[in-house]
Amino acid sequence: MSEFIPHTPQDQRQMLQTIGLSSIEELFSDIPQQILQRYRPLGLEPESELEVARHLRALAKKNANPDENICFIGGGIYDHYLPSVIDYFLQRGEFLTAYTPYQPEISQGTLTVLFEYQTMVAELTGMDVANASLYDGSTALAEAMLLARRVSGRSKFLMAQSLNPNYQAVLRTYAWAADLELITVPLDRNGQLDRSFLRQRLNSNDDIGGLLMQTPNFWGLIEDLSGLKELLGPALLCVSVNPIAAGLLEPPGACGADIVTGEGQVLGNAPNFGGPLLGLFACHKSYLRQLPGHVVGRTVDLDERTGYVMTLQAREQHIRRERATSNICTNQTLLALASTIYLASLGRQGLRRVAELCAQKAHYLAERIAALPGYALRWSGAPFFNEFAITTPVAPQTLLDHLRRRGILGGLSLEPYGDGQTLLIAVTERRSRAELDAYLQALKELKA
Amino acid sequence: MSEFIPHTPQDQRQMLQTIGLSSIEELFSDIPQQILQRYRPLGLEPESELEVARHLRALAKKNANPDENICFIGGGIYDHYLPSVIDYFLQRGEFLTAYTPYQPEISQGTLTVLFEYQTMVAELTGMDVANASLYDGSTALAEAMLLARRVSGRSKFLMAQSLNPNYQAVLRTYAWAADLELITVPLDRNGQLDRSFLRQRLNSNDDIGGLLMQTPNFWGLIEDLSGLKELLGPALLCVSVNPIAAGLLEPPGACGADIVTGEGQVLGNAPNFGGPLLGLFACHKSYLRQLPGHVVGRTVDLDERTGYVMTLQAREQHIRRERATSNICTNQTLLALASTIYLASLGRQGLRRVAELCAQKAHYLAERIAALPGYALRWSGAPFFNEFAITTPVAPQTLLDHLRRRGILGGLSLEPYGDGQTLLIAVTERRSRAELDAYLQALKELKA
Amino acid sequence: MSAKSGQTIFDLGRPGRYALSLPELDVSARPIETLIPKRLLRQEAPRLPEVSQVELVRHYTRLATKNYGVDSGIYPLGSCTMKYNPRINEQLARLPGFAGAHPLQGEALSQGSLELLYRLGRWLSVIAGLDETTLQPAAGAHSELTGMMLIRRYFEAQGQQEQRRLILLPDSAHGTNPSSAHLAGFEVQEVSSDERGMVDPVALARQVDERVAGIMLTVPNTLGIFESDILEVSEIIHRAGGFVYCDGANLNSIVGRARPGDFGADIVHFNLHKTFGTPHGSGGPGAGGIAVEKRLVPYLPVPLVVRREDGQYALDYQRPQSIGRLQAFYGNFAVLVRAYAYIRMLGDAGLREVSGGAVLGANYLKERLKKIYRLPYDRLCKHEFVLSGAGLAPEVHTLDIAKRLIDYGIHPPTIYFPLIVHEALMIEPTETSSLEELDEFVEAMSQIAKEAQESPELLQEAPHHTPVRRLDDVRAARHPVTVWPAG
Amino acid sequence: MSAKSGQTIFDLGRPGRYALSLPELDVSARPIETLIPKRLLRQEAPRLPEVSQVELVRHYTRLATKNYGVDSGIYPLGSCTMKYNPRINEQLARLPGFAGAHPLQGEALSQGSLELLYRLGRWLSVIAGLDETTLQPAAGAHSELTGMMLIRRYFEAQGQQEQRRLILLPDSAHGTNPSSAHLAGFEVQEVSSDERGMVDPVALARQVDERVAGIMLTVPNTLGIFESDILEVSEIIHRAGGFVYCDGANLNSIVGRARPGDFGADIVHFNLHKTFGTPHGSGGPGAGGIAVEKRLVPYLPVPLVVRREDGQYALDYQRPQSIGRLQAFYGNFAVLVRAYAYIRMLGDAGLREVSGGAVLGANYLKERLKKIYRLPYDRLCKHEFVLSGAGLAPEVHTLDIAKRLIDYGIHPPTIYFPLIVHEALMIEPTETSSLEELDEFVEAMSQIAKEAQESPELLQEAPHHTPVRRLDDVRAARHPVTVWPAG
Ligand SMILES: Cc1ncc(COP(=O)(O)O)c(C=O)c1O
Ligand SMILES: Cc1ncc(COP(=O)(O)O)c(C=O)c1O
Repeated sequence: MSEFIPHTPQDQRQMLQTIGLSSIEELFSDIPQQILQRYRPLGLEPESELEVARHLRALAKKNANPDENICFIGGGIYDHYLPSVIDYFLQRGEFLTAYTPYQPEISQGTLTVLFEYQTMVAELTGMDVANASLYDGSTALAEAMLLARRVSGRSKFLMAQSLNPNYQAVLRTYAWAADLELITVPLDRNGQLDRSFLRQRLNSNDDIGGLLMQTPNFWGLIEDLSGLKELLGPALLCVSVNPIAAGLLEPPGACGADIVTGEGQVLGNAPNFGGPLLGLFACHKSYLRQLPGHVVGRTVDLDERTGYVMTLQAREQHIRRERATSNICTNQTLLALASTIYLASLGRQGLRRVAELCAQKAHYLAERIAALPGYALRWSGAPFFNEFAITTPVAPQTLLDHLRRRGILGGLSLEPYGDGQTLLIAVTERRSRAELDAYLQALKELKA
Repeated sequence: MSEFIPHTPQDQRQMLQTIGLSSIEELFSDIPQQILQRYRPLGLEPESELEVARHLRALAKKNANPDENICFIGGGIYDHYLPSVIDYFLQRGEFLTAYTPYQPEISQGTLTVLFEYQTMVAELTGMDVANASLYDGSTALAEAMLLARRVSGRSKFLMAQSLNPNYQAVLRTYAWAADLELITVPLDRNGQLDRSFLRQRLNSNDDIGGLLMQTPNFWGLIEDLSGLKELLGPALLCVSVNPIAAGLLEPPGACGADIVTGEGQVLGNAPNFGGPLLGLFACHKSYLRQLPGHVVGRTVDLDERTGYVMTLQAREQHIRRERATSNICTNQTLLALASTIYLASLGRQGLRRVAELCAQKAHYLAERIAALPGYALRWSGAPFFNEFAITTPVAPQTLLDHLRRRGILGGLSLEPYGDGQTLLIAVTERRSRAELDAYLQALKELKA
Repeated sequence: MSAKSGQTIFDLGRPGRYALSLPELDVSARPIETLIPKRLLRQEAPRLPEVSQVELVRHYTRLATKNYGVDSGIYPLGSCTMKYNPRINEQLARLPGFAGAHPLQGEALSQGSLELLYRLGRWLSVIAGLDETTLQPAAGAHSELTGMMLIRRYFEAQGQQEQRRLILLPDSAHGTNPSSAHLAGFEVQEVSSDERGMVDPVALARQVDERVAGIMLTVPNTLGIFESDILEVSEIIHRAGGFVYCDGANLNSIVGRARPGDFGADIVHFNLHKTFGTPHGSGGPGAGGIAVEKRLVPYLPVPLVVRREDGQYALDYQRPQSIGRLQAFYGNFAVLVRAYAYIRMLGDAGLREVSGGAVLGANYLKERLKKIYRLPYDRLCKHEFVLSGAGLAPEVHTLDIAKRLIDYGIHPPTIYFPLIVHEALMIEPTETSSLEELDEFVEAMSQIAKEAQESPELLQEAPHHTPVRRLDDVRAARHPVTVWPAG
Repeated sequence: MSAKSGQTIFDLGRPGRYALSLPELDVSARPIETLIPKRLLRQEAPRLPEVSQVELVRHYTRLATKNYGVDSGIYPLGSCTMKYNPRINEQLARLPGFAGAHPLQGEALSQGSLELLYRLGRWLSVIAGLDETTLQPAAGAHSELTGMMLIRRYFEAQGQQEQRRLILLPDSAHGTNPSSAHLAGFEVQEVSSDERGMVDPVALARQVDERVAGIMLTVPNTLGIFESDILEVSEIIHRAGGFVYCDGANLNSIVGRARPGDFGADIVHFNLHKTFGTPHGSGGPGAGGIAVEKRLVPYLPVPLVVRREDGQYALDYQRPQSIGRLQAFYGNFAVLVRAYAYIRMLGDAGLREVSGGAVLGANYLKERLKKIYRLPYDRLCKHEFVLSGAGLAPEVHTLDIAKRLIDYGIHPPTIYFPLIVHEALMIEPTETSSLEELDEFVEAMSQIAKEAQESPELLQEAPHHTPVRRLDDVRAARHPVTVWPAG
């Protein structure tokens, strides 16, 4: 009997008696003997909480200790400050251990939060409506592509080369499965979307369902969205954003975007070695009934009191089955809760200030690195937010190893992504001046 | 405006208007100007959560890192495992941020817990009743002395030399303030209470109000309580215990003790550099109306439903003022909650098992250290629980420094307590065989 | 303060308030327009709430108390396995080395994470009775999609992509199954359950031909019944050249005793948030994962976590036949930490107790409740069983029974699923419900059955003591208001 | 599951269940009787609960929801300063380096703790306007006792122990004041408040003679009034050779603006859990501390935290005149960490806002409520003020008003204290109550005043919606049942 299973031997006897059996094993007599006999155990002895805690502590220590390694890595996951109130609520059993709020009368906590979340996502993206979360930023963009296919009926999609390569990989997988064709839009010489290619491709053809792009893009560069929707015509403009940048940048919704997605990890969620993440999804209200995933709506109860429910469920798999707008069921509600509390904590001015701190500090570091002999901004013709690519005088990995010995995780080498001698560096509001200067100092100390 | 104070400038104006004033400063016009003018600030700029967290993290790092320093120190505070469920409840705002439960209808959570706590303390000590907590084990024993004075009317107290020296110091302070005299009962040659001294002192005189002692005593030795009450007669037997040892040892209540106190830190509370702690206090039911501090009792509401209230308040300072049984007001409720959950987690068999693990492991280590050349048990004629004194071939501090370099906090040097070349070592259930063997290995490697 | 019903964080606060202070800029400030061209900048700050920290904490505290979780009481939500989630896992998932790990910090600095993923993958392969596991999928549905893609890619590699277009599905299947198959480009064909609530091998054999890419079977199925002809069923599919996909959402009932690979499954997906006791988080994150047999291994998503000869753990991207990526990184790592810890705590003996306890509790409830409610499929069940709420009284529906349970302080079972049972009540107590709680549940269900006859309005108007009463779903869908303020 | 009212953990579970597994013994097991003589061993295991982890978690979750804390809503409990407690402090106090620190691990390994204690002590000395601070006392009452002991020891050193036997106390004093003075061996003499609610210097001068060791004054006093003659009062006591002890429980209202040392206090105690925003924990732990002027420094408890010439922090035990120890170690360290973080977050500007906000809120409430309730002392107040609940309606008492507030979702004020106000309602909103909340409070109080006349039974039978209704205090005291099961 473990601490998690409250059946004492006497309880078991009593239950078996009621069932009319005499052993637990008989409860499995419906499973063919052959199958049971083939069973092989893991070879694991049960361990107490104390021992498991000791073991996992040791395992966690085999990773870099984040207290001793200052993080300048980005590439889709960023090291922002996590306000203390968030984790308290994530741990509250009423939020942590509940299921999807299918019983609204005893789920008004979650439902209200999701309604707030949808509102915030719509506000940050400049769109009309948002859903209650998807798995991550990459699958959110894939769902945008699928929505665009449903409403446009077209099966060719333009995909920006400046999109995070991991997202590109996910799009390729989903596109293959959905029999869609992806056409890559190359970079222009500023590291941004090549508009002339775009113009050409769109003129030559009217089979394009949409454009899939990102801003700030993979290199941290801010894409200018103006005029894009005009170019696209009926094809859907699908933009993946960094919601922290939304504190500063004009939202895609104001620039004609049809669908805006993004990665919500930055909104109060820990890096967690890359998961769980939070897929943001917002769109024009005309696509409301095409949204993938859960949506919460406001309504009233029998006494006309305001309350919230999951709504428009006819879109979803448990009702529409193979014709559902998406197969998603379990989503990332708890991260949506974190993000809602994060944004409520910062408030109207706070989000702008966080974005400004990121941008100012990133520019401080970028300029000073670029001024070092042998270093240069990889793309100097376009504005960036809090992440930038630097070409380096030595192999990026050498540089990263050098920084690491000084307690600095110096960024992401772009060598594996085909961009040699280039380092991608991200700066958040958590980085103090002293840390930025330590980075610079370390570079100066590196013998070329 | 800080994040903790929700008055916007507009709110302030509105409130001031209602009051009929025009500035916050005018609200302080009742304070003589001279006083206000003398004011000097701290010279502290406000810091954001992020900065304060960074600063405190750095400060905490200047202490030994408990993940890298295996603790064998005892002396009143022990490094037991803290079950994970406890901290979750300590953080629940409903427990964490409530006041003393003076409004029972909205405090049944706390009151029920305290009722459970009192029951558990009474059970572990073998006494009839217990209060709802005192500051710590030392002040609890001081309160026992004061209670004994009240009921005996006598002002001389015997204090065991085997009592924790810090507790002795507290007793001396309280005794001085209360005009009581303390007579020290020396150790016998086994490191225990000297019964012949006791017998003599009690025979020669009938002015003794009580005996103040501890088991396991400061050296970890288990005191034999049998026959003590008979020796004391009307004087009160006051015993301070380690409640973990209560999983194995006959409770003092079964040996005639009148008051049993103890330190509850071991029951699920972190060491916290020595505070907050938890003073346990239990006694014979005839002293119920003499108890210091809060007591919770069971009663019924208007509909005859069971509920709990703070009771017998006529004893307390807010009613009885200078004639109160104690001046205590704020106590250590949250630690009582932790201890209640700790004991409920372990349950009937679990507490015994923890105590056995401690005892077995301590004996394993003690025997093997004592077998090393130059080392010996300081007291070999008396049984111990999970702490033992060892005489060492080198200065204890040298030894501790050596162990520390191997990530071991090796114990407490008794040199400052007047017991040269002696080390006090504590072992809890958290110590693995590997850690015990590392200790032994380190001793072997020490060149004398 | 008692909040108004429906109050959101936007209804609170005043302009200028905030709940979190931020550091001052400690590098020389530059006008923001010199960094980013003005035309790219937001004209006005986004309309976010403006509340002080105390208002924020009180608001979300109030909301928390309006929720019911596993920590609140029994939660017999069929198919969802709402078992108790060990508290220690919350501490472990938050260890700084795990929570603070950046997915791109490199293999050398991620050995702890990788080792955990590797070991958990190995265990799950053993539990599945299969060869290799990927933990990349974020949830059950995502796992299904991954699995379907593997099958499709396999047949592509065999040049059979045009031929193998069909995925078979019992009519009792969970909605994600057809949806996932469809997303991966398959056509879906339903297989009728027979009167035993199972797939009839004889009928199946007639339905199967060379167009079949595979079958998706939930084992035990959503009626809580173990397909006793599973070996024949697998055989039929295999003989036709198709794959057997096992939806492992219900593994809780056989873990430690039987392995899908041993009854013919070629792919099994895990809902780690069900079988392995990780919390559901009000709807997620969960964690998925699929184990596959060796023919499908080459197609698994990249990267795969591997153990090198030298004992180091690594991310293997050299998988040319892979279907690619299913999400940006390696899966819901923090949830996987919890599952890993859970399996370690239980060990083999504990896992066996899990299924033993789950099935014992379900059969106990079934035996007691079938005297009061209609039990359409009366057989030995596994972790759950399905009653019908029909026939208690005229005008009383399963929905009413469910809502009335709330008045008894009990979370309702899953209702109206599976679709093949009229007015279904799908009950899964899990192994963490005590006998006392099971008895209280039976007691409440009996009372409700009585009430249905004596005072049906008690059910029809339930729940009575919740923060809101029954909500108007139709209005919500007809006039959707999905953001604040009302449109 | 809805629990029975009054259910304890002892009412749950079954023999054999447990909520925490323990490691197996990993050293060779020896029969326990060979380690400890059998006669010293317990005959049977203590009767502790036997519950599984899920039962335990559900029980304490249920109990939590029966409590009202600052996180639940406004908590205007006079004298208690129930302000919002910043959440970050919970994380900081739990940093492993702090929470895991053993008090005897030695100075070299405790530099972080010692530095924190040292700095906090320095700040508090400045805030008090005095010379040295000890943080050893565990709470306010413990601080008072420490302060009284210092005075006593001082006079002993002066050879005046027989003469200086008297501590003066206003009749508005908190109960701990007389009790602490008494515990330190003093006699207590009451000083009557005048019609302004203050100490009258003229009357005081007549009362004072060479027997006076000191006066204990709460500033502002428990009516929320700042003693405007405080300088004269201090002068009188000092002239007579006595000490002025300032009960600093109400420092929240002057912090950042006025310092007790500047108005003559020789000793000030802090309730860090009041002024410095550390949580009250349902009744503790709090943290105390006293600042003293230089004559008293030699007598402070051992050890004192000091900063050595070389910048290292140390525990100074070489204090031969010290009163000794007041508790086993150095004070409620984990609470002190919170207070330290709190002061750092606020800084000077924030501390000034604390008192500004606290006094603003209190005066706002006072002005609005005095139109509805009797305000015996109608002056500018500081952080709190005291209404009388008398005279609303016959047979309606302050207790009824308090209980009725609960129905409005509001925690009642302190009642029947200070003793000098008939049917006192002592209201302290603190600076963390928003204007909206203050208005809601006024609204509720007005409604209640109306109800008192129109339907007094609504008050007399309140509260109506709590887990239990009014409880029988008399029965609890007459037939005390303080342990389970009933005696
Ligand atoms: C049988 C079955 N299959 C699949 C799923 C989908 O799993 P998830 O919600 O993790 O996507 C569920 C979950 O409800 C289920 O019960
Ligand atoms: C004025 C006053 N003095 C002293 C105290 C005692 O403080 P503590 O409860 O921390 O012992 C209190 C607390 O209620 C108080 O309000």
